Amino acid sequence: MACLILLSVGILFNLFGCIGLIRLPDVYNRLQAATKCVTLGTCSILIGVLVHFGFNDAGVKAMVAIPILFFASTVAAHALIRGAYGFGIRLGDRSVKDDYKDAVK
Amino acid sequence: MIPYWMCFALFLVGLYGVITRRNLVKIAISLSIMEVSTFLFFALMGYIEGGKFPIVDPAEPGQLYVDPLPQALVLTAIVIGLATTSLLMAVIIRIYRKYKTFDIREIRNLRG
Amino acid sequence: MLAGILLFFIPGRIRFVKELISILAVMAALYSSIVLFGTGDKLISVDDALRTGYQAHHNCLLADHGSICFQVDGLSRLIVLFLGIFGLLILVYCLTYNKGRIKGFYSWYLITLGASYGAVLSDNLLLFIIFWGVLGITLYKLIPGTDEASSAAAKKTLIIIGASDGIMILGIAIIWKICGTLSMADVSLPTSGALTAAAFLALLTGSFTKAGAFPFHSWIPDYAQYSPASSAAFLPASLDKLLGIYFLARITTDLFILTDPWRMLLLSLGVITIVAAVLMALVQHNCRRLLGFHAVSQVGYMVLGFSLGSMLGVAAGLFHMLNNVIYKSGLFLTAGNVEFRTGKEDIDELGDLSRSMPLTFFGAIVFALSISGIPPLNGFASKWMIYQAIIDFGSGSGLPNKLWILWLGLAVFGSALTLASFIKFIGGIFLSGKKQEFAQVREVPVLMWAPLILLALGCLLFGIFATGIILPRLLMPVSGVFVPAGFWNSSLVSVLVLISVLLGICLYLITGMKKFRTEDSFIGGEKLYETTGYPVSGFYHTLKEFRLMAWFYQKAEERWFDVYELSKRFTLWLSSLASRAHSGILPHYTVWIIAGLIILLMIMNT
Amino acid sequence: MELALTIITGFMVIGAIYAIHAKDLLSAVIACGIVGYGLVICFLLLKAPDLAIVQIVVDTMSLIIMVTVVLNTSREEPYYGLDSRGRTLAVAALALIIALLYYFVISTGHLDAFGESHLRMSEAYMNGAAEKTGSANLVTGVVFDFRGYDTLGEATVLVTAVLGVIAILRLKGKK
Amino acid sequence: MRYLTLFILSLIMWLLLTFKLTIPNLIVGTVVAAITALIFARYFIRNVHKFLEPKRYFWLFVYFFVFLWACLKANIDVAYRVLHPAMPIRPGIVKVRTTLRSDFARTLLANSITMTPGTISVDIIGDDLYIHWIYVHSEDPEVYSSLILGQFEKYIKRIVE
Amino acid sequence: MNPIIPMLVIVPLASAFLIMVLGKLIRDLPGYFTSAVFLVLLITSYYAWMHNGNGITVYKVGGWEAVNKIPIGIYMVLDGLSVIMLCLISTLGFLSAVYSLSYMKRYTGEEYYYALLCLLVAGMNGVVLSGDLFNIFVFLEISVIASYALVAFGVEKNELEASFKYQVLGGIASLLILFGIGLIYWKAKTLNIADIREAFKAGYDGTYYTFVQMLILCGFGVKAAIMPFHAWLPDAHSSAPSPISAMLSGVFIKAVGIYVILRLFFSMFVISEQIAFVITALGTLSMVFGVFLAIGQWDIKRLLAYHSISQMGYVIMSAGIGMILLSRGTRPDVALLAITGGLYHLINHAAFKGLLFLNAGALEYRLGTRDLKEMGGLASEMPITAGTSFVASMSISGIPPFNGFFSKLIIVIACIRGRFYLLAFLAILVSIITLASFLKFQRYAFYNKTNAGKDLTGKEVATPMVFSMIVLGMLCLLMSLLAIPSVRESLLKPAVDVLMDAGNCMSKIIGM
Amino acid sequence: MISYLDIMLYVQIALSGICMYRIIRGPTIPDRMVGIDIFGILVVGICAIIAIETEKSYILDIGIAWIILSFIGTLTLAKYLSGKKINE
Amino acid sequence: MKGMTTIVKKTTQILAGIIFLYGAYVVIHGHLTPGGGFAGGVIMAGAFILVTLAFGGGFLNLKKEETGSTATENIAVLIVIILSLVGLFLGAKVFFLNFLPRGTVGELVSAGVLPLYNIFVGIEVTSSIFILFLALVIFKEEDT
Repeated sequence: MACLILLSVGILFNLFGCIGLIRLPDVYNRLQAATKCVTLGTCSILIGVLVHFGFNDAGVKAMVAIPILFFASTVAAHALIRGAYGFGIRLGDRSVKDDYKDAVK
Repeated sequence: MIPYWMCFALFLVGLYGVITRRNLVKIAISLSIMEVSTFLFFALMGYIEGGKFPIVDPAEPGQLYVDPLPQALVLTAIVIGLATTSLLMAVIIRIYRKYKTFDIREIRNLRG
Repeated sequence: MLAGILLFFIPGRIRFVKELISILAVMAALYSSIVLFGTGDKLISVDDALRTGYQAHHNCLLADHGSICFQVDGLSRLIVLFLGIFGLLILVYCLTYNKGRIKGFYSWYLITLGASYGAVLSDNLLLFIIFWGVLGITLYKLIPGTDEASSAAAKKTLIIIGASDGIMILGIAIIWKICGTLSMADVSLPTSGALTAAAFLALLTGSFTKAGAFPFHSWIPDYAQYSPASSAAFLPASLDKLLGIYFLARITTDLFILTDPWRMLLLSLGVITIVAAVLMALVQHNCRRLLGFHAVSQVGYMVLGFSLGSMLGVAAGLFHMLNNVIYKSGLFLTAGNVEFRTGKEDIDELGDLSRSMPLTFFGAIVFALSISGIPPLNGFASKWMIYQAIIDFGSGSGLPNKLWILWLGLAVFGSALTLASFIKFIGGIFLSGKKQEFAQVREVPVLMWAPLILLALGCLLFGIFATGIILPRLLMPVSGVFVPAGFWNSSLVSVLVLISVLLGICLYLITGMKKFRTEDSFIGGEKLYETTGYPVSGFYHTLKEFRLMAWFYQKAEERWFDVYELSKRFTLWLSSLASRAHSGILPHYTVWIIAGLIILLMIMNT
Repeated sequence: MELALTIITGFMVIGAIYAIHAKDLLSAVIACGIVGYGLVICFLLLKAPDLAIVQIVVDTMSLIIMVTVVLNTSREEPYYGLDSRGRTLAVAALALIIALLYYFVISTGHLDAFGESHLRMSEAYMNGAAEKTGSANLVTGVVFDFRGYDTLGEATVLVTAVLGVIAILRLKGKK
Repeated sequence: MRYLTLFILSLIMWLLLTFKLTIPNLIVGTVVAAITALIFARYFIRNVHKFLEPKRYFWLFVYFFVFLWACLKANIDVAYRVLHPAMPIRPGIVKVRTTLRSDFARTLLANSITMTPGTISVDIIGDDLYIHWIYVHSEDPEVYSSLILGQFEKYIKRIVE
Repeated sequence: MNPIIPMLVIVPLASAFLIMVLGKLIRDLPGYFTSAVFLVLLITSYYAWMHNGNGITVYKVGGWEAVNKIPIGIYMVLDGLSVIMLCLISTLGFLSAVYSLSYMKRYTGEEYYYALLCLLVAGMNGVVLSGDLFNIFVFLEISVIASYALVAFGVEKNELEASFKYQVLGGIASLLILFGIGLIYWKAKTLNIADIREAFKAGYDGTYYTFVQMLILCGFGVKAAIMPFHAWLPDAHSSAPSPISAMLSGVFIKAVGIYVILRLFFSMFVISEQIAFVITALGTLSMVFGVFLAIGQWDIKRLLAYHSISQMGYVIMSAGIGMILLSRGTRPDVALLAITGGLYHLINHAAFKGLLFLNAGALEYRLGTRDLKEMGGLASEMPITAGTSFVASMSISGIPPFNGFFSKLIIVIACIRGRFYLLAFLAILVSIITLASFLKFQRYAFYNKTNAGKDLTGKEVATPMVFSMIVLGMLCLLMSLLAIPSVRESLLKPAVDVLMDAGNCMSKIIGM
Repeated sequence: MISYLDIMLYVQIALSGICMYRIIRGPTIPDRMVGIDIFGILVVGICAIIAIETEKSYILDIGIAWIILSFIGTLTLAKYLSGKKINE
Repeated sequence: MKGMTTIVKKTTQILAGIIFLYGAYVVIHGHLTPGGGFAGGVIMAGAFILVTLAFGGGFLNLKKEETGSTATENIAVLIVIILSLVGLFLGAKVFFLNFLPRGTVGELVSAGVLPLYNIFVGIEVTSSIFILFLALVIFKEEDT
């Protein structure tokens, strides 16, 4: 049961992330929403798996997957956002501050 | 039958791309889409409703598994697909450097 | 005899040795052919050959039906004899003439000779066509081909010959299908059905091409012009004639039984060959090309003879063939002599060689008269036989028989034109206006004039002893006994001869006088259509004819009558059409593949 | 199951159509990658884990390769609009693929329906294959033991392609 | 040293992955871990002696919970912003100065920041972290520095340095 | 269980990798090593030919016996047909390798070249020896990919373009084949060719069957360059290095195209009259149009490439005639003749087309151009090239004493006896136009005036090249001996029997 | 009967459909990259759900592989974006 | 600065080893779990590719790597071939003979030679893929 709850929570987070992916205006914000929500959602699902299987090979595998996922997705998000900036995507209309612009020049 | 039809439709989309696209990379992409559909086709054929993953668990013998043979075939075919794609890509790089264009209609030194 | 020739593939380094060996080989061949001539009719199958030793080596066959046979009968014996004689004569001529003109000349020469023997002697059609094909190759190889024109001529020649080979394969295959055998001795077909007709046409094409009759004649003039005189005398003039007519005789007499429409076709082809070729010859000013056209023209007579179908006709055809071979190779040798000493081939640039090259001149006169059918010589004899056969033929019923007067008239007309053009030949080269550049010209060496003189003597002998010796000894065994003497002394002879002589001189005068008026020096009948532009008051009535002729010549210049050129144009047009489709654009190719798939599916699902 | 597969294949078809219609190359490459990932889900649903893992791997690799190529060649992202010739081709292609689809549909109507496959050759693989090859993974057993020869060929294909790539990407062809 | 560390890490990883303590598994794991160490140790982090100090693991454990809480907050925050009809976002990139010295620490910090409320690290140049913020609460560097870095900096300092 | 059979595939594969390992260390090794390996292959395959006789040898890879008469492992089948193909491949492979010894000196990266050549041969051997449908596909891909790379080996503009087109069209073909294999598996649930035949005996749906057949035909048709699917061939064959062109034209399109088509359509599918007609029509189409395309070319290798299409048309046409007659069941003797003719022509084509491409390579090596217009008068400067090319030209155009004549003759006779008069006529017509185009080649390359503008080094090419050319020239002459009925019986009969009596052979394979 | 896990599966698939939407719609290239990145992570979820459904641990292997490879792929794409050659 | 940012570099340092290990895991467990030589091989190659991506080409001697990889690749395939041939020489005259004892299903050491095949195919694929990547990366056109 705990497993199902964790799974549901995870999927809910995923859903939020995807909604964010659709709704938010520019690539930076989308990245914000999506990376965080989806990563956490998937982590939650994996913990659900851990709970479901207990502490055996499958569960441990899920546990191993979590840090890998964490590192991978954050670094990917970082690389993407930096790349997007380097690619020349300006911040959206609603942006208030851009310190990085000076630093890149 | 619908998955089969969708699968063949995917094949045809790839074919359409090969015929109509003018960009070399697009043609390569269309080819790989065709490949994908072929793999899917094989996998669809091997599926048996209610079959298990074709990995034997010694604890529970006598299960019905899905057909492993098409999967083995696709395994081989996927690798072949990768090989073809990479070779095609290598040629595309060279062609671009020589012709300075990606347009298939301008790459027509050989004709007649 | 084949063995000795095949050995010759190993070309010796020293030229002298080569010559010696080739002469010996040819002598041996001649000897054996004479021996062969003496023997009776028989089929030599392989086993026999091994036992009797006539054929030490023999070629092989895929034939599932019928064995590999060499056949010796009257016809082939005759041909073999002459093959041997001409092989020797021309080889002797070549010894001096042919210094370093073609690589491996002697080996090719011997292969040619061997293949000819093989072709004549073989009974199996397949074996025959193999030898036949070898002859095509040697023909190709005997042209030097080091310049634009001669290589083009070589190409054209081999294409036409090869094409005829291919068509003959078709015919042979049909014969095999119908008869189930390939032995010539066993085949005898009426040309009634479509299949047999096709087979007949296919084989006819082969023989016509080899002999150079009308629709497939166009390689002969080119070949004659661009190959060395020895090759020209050897192949188109003698060997190919012998073989082509041999094969024609085979198919018209042995293999097929002709019906009237085919007879009609053959007759008209023969006549067209005579007239058209001689008309073309009239306007040439390269002496070898002129001779080449004449070689074509003479074939017409032979075709005429064979197509008549009577014994007299066949005998006449064969006889004319022999005669033609004699004087035509003689003429080529003459031209070769002239070219050997002067280096020129154009009649316009030559002149007045009669004094410096008397023997050659003598030969030329004899040959020219002979070819034009002047009585004492052999040309007359055979032509006369042909006329006679035609008149005989006229007594039969059927459409071609009714038209005998037409055939006769055109044949005579052709003969007249021949005379006219040979007057030009003789006059242009040996008689007219002296030119300083030829002062140093001397007579050719003995090895070159000896064959010439021998041939000239042959002309004389064949003419004089035609009825007495030649016909009974040589031709009767082939065609059966007939009575040649029926009209021998009638007034018709003299009338016809007179007509043709007069007509010839008349035409010569027409052309000649115009030349004299327009230009000082004598230039043979240079392109007539150019000169028709001048007002010709005295011969106004011929103008109309000339206009027609002009059109004819013009088209001929554009090669409208040349099967080769026509098909070449058509092929190239198709080719360009097809290659335009290969635009180099990849998507089009892809569409082809998929469209092909779908069309196949549609076909399969109907 | 059939429904899920249909949805995913639908996604894949849409992705494929986008991939060939995308205005720039990188989008096309990404869309192609998505088609491959869709295939992975299909494989998972079709109980083919081996294929799934291999397809992930291959798809990513071809994505990397394609990106490298695009990176090495042009950044200006050429796009060619439709001209009359292109339109003709497109119409022809449409006609052809519709015909092909028609033939496919009519010719496969009588075969085993989805999920009702029967066995012939692979029956022997499944009955006691684990004991025959000793491999728990039937696919690996088939790949390396029953059809090991194929796998040798497969490995060779890869090496061939690699040799080919190195050969083609030499700096100079002729001395 | 690096080799040994990586070897041990790999072996642990292997055992976790396979989760079997049989003899063949151990042997194979040793071999594989050795190969991994041989190949990848030269790319591994340098000052590995820090792995030997137990108190770092304690702080890591503490940090883990802090971080988990921050993550949850981040997600709820983002979910709120996404689901809110008006989408209350004020995106911007801000510059934050960090006191961490080692590269690894900075990396960890940046990764943590990425997972925390509304922020993604864009780049590190010198001592400056550039951070994309979905809702820029304040224009004042001091304020947002503390908001963003929060407690992470000090925990990471204890863990890594 | 003859261990020679797998060795025929393994030896070139292994040598390819050995070359790559050792080639960097020893500089001149690859060429000689490859030649030696191919010589071994040559001897082995001839040994196999001599000792195989009429029999069929089945090699079960992995030692998996059939269960319930259903084969479960991969079968390698050595029968009369495949052994002939093996001999062809190894002969031409050996000669090309020897030829390359000096020809490839001007390219860089020789070890890659030789490794790819080995792989090409290994792939073809694998295709020829395989009795399993998917295995055929795998080995086909090995050889095809090797050929893609080899076509582009010169990395100049044209080579790359040709390779790209070849790859795209070949890729489509491979996918069609794969799809066809999938469809077959869908119905038959087996991959062994003999077993598929058994499975199809149980009954099938007509539309399905045609669809599969067409997919397979199109797929392998592209590889074999049958007419509507031929467009890649002239580009690819003319762009590759010459020994590779010789390999591609000489054996490649046969081994992976024609051979497989024959094998599948005779042995795997039940021959129907309709499909036989289609195959005949395709063969005729490619025969006629190939030659019309060829005659307009001025690039030697392109001309030769188009002729490959045309000559393959002969082979396919005669095989198709054989199929028609077999399906009617009326004239087995004529069918036998037709198939014999086709096979004979296939063998001959390997000899003379290989020779012609090697000649073209020699010309290109000396002159640096492939344009006929820029050549001329080479007969005296390159006598051996001229002589051998003359032999090959005459042979391909069907002039009597050479081998091409006999095979064409058999084909024509079979046509006539099977009452296909139009086809016979077309065959002759094509032969004539072939002659014309080859005389064009002869004339412009060897006969014409020497081209004064070009700086011709008046030398014959190096010894290895000459050696290969002479051997092939001799083969052209020797193969006419195959026309002798007894020789033909002993050498070609096993191959023809395999095709004539496919059902029997297949059941033998199952039974083993 | 469709179980709860199946429903989750369908939801996940639908979510990946949203990623598809972003990939196709995405006005800029980085948008599409975000889409493919998220897609990758979502599929890990799918793998996990299938693993629970079938009680097989090895499906998680696929998930881990996916994480790793999508990470590598995303890095490649990001490197493309930053305008560097791959070997810089 | 060569390569990507510090963040990426540092993460790579940690992850590369794990990825390689994971690849090895997939390879070695090929007969028990999904995957096998090919998938695992590509994942192992992924580790190298990741390093190359993160640190840039200057970090590695690319030419040397390529040569070494080529050798490795070919040697690995050769070993596969030799393995397949061992059966041929071990008396049975069977190509692709599984000559080792089969063991218990589900154990790590089981299935005879299959794990060995997996391992060597894995090595071969690793180096192949890495070469592919390198060849495309270090390719530079001559000045024409």
